[in-house]
Amino acid sequence: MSTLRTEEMTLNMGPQHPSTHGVLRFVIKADGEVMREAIPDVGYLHRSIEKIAEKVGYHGFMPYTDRVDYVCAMFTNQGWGMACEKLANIEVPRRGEYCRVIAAEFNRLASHLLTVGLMGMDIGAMTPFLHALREREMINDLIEELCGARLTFNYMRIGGVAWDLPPGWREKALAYLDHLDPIINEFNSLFSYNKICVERLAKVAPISAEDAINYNLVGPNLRASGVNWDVRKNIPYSVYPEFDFEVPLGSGEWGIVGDAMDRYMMRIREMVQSSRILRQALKRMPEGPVLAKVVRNFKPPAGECQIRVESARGDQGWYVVSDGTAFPWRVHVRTGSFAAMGIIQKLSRGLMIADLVVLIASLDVIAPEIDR
Amino acid sequence: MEALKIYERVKERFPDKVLEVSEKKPDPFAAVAADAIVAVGRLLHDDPETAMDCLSNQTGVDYKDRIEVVYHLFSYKHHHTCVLKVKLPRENPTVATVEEIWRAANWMEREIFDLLGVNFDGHSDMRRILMPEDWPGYPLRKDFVEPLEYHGISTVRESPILRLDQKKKHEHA
Amino acid sequence: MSLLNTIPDYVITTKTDELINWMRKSSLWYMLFGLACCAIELMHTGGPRSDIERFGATPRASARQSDLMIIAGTLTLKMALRTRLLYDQMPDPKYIISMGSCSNCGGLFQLAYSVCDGVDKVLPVDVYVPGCPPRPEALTEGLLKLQEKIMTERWLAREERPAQV
Amino acid sequence: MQKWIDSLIARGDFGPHPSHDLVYAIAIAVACALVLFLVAVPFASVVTWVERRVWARIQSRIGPNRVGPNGFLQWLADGIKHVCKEDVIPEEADARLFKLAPYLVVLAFILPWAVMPFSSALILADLNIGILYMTAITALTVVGVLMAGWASNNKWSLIGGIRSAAQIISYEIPAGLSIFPVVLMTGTLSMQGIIRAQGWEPNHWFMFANPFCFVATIILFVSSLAENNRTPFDLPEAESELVAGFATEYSSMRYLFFFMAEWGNMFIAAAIIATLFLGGWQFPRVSASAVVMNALQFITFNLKVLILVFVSMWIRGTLPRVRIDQMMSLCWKYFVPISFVDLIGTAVWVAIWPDGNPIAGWVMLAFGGAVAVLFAWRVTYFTRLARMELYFHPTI
Repeated sequence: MSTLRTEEMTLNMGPQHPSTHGVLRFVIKADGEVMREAIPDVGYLHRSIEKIAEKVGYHGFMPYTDRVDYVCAMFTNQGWGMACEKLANIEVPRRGEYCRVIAAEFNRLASHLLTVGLMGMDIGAMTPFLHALREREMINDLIEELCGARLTFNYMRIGGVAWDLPPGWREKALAYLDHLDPIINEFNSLFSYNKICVERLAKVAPISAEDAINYNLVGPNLRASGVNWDVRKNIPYSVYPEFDFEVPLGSGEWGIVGDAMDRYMMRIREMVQSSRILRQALKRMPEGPVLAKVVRNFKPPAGECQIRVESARGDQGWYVVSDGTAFPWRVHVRTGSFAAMGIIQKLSRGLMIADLVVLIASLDVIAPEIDR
Repeated sequence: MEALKIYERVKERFPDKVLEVSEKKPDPFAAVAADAIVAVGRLLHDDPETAMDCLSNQTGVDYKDRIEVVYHLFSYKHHHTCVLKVKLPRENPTVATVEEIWRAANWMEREIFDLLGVNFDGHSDMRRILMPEDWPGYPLRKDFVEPLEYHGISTVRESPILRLDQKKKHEHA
Repeated sequence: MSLLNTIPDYVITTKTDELINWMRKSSLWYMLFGLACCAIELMHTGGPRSDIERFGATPRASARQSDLMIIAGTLTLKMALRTRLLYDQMPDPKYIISMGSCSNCGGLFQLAYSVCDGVDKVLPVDVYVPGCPPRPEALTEGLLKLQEKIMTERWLAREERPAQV
Repeated sequence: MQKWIDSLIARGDFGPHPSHDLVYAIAIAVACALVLFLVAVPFASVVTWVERRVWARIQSRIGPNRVGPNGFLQWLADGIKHVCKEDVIPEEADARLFKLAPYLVVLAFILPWAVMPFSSALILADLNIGILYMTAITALTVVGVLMAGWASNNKWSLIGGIRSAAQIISYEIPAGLSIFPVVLMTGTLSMQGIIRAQGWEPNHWFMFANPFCFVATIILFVSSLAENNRTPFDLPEAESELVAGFATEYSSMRYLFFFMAEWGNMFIAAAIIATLFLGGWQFPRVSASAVVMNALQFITFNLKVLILVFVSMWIRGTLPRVRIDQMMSLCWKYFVPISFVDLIGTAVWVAIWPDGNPIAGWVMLAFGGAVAVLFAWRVTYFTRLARMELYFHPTI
């Protein structure tokens, strides 16, 4: 009698696949529904932004930073601005810092809305995704009024921001926040606390705190594993120390600390905190200029520095080497998604194919941030 | 702990391996001999005083005469940071991998290999990560010349404003 | 039969063509093919405010069931080869909308070493939508332009595409 | 109808000496084709339009509204477009099976219309094994789907096909077991017989006949969602996991068949539930005219079915998808044992009250009404919380 033989099935997921956010590719070794391993293959959106920085100069690079992470471009703007300011020792006016914080936190709301919506889409519920898009549209309106673009803002400049808030914008923003808070509750009752959603997300791919640190996970993914670390609190930058907000941590109330549900809930809770920061910032707005005097031909002294910004995808590191000329010698962005992709291969062992989708969505990876 | 104190600790332990400590603002760094980076990393990682449990950033810089690999270390326990550098020759740069100490190094080293051509000894999976496997050269090196076509797709475009194609062709000539 | 013979040929073919074209243009299913920044605007175009499904355009995940490929974002050289493969998988008649400056001509990334400057180097493009990224309204306008283009086609008198080797 | 054909033959419309059997066969074929093209296909297709509109509304969008009034002809546009498309058969695919699979799926969607009891007279064939025939034929889908998945020679299709096979076969069991209580109570398998055993008043529906039937209704409804690959059980074509599941490689007409069968099956599943538990076409006798009565019955039946279809659309717009192991455990650990208990419970009930218990009808109806009121209150509570204006004016 011939013996039955089984063999591994190698699946190719992507680069065009509905649940790989952007263009990622996974080579999946599967045994039926259960995966042996999923090997990520990135680079399909490598746009050589770091090389371009060496060609276009400091001011000219600002629009490119938008494209490093198009979902929350304000933070990449801010990171680049802060890195240049640190190199050249420029002080940003206080109103400029407030404008930065307000724009960035609105962008964080928009980014997290997209993340939680995409999570819904990936596990098969289109409605939460479209509701999240509906809310995003209104944030886009506000940001468009602020800086003229919906997605790639180019709002910040080295030494501050390009424009002050338009007249009447503050009231509109506060009104939107009043509108958003119940919407988050609605979103929770539609999707987050849905029995099927909890069953799908809880206990999937937990990451221990040691692993999270060792693999250099950052931001919400790290905090979901219970590590209390937020750049805004721990290495304070901008005017964040003036605001009263909490850093939500993964509690594992639905399963294990650091599972997909914790990572997902982290985004929801951060939206609430962002809304809190925004209310305070909008109310306490000081008067004054928004942009420091920076020469057009910006030449920081030779040197190098690293800046860390708490973006929506976590701690974003900007490493800039200047040689004293008008062009940076080397720019490197260390992004949250890049690190998060590194851990997928380890976590994927023993998961089901449907869980891989959840894992990718819960780590909130964005293709341009990985590839740059 | 201040970054400079950390470098002193390292220097106490490996006096001949720390080549240079730069106190330049804003970020001071220490240059370490290429053969000692794993030992230094292990020391900083295991020492409870420093406890550098996270490799927050690893990247390479091409300085035309040398290639530097930069390690940004960070400790979640003590909330302090330090910068190590390894200077390598431009011809066939090779350094030992720190993947065993910090798993995060796996991907970052692949990226450095891909874009700058630094070889990491003992790396478990040394493949190109961002560029296609058949890409010629290392793009982030300063002397990298872009190929004129890739699999039959021309990489130049007639641009009325920039005349980039001309510039590129000029570079090739 | 005799009744049909009394009507000139072109009346039948034009009217049938018009009907078929009208049906075809009203059901342009587009492939989910977001590459970069424009993908977010592509999602917004399908979203509540500028609901592109009003024109019968629904997203499909599989290339086999889609009529329209919206190239939304920067096409890198690594991806260009895959895109050509995907395009070949789509059944005729198929259309391409190039969305955003990057896929029109390389846009901001003309300086880059790894970017294919314009999707028209790889694939035939029907409609170019400028913008970086184009607003949802602009993409909707692009779709309407494509619909106009489809209306001018003569489906019955079309030439069969030779099989690709 | 036979008389009419006979008169036509006598008039000599089919030639001087036609074979009667041949004429009958042709007449039946024509009648079937008419039913197919005038009832089945439009029903399935219009349901796709309804689904897209309802779904869009749930998502605060507008939905297709350009082809015809309110986009009503969208289904026609989709259909004609698919017919115009190139028919791709992948080189690596098993061409014969690849071509055969859609026909099997369509067969499984068309044959049940033969026993569809639209009204007391409008039924093609009142088979005495109607409900058995219905369940047997609808299970044919799995063969087609599995065949499609296998023949495509695409791993995503294969996973989709296998998932579908596992899912449909598993959920056949609770679905079948939930049908038996009704059969026990009526003692017939005929569709019309089952409907005639019920009354038009809700308390005479089998859903409220006893507590076991109430549970059986719910199990049958959920199982039918699973059998038709509807959310939350749409694993075989899970868009975000398997691209398009078993239909990934299908294009043009062949894909249209799958597409149509999916929505058609939804109608059929709802019709089964309406027949078994919701009184079918039963309508109070308000007129002596058979035509009027039949028309009213037709409307009643379709209304009941469409309400069920709407509920399944609503569910699709609300719930995420379950994972395969959760789906299997729901079936084998909960539905199968519960439906066995239902069956035994009904048997005991019938043994105690062979003619049914009139009080139980009222009690169960009150209970069902209470559940519905509670549900409606919760829904309105959350809609008030969620600000209705966002849904009625999605383009703020």
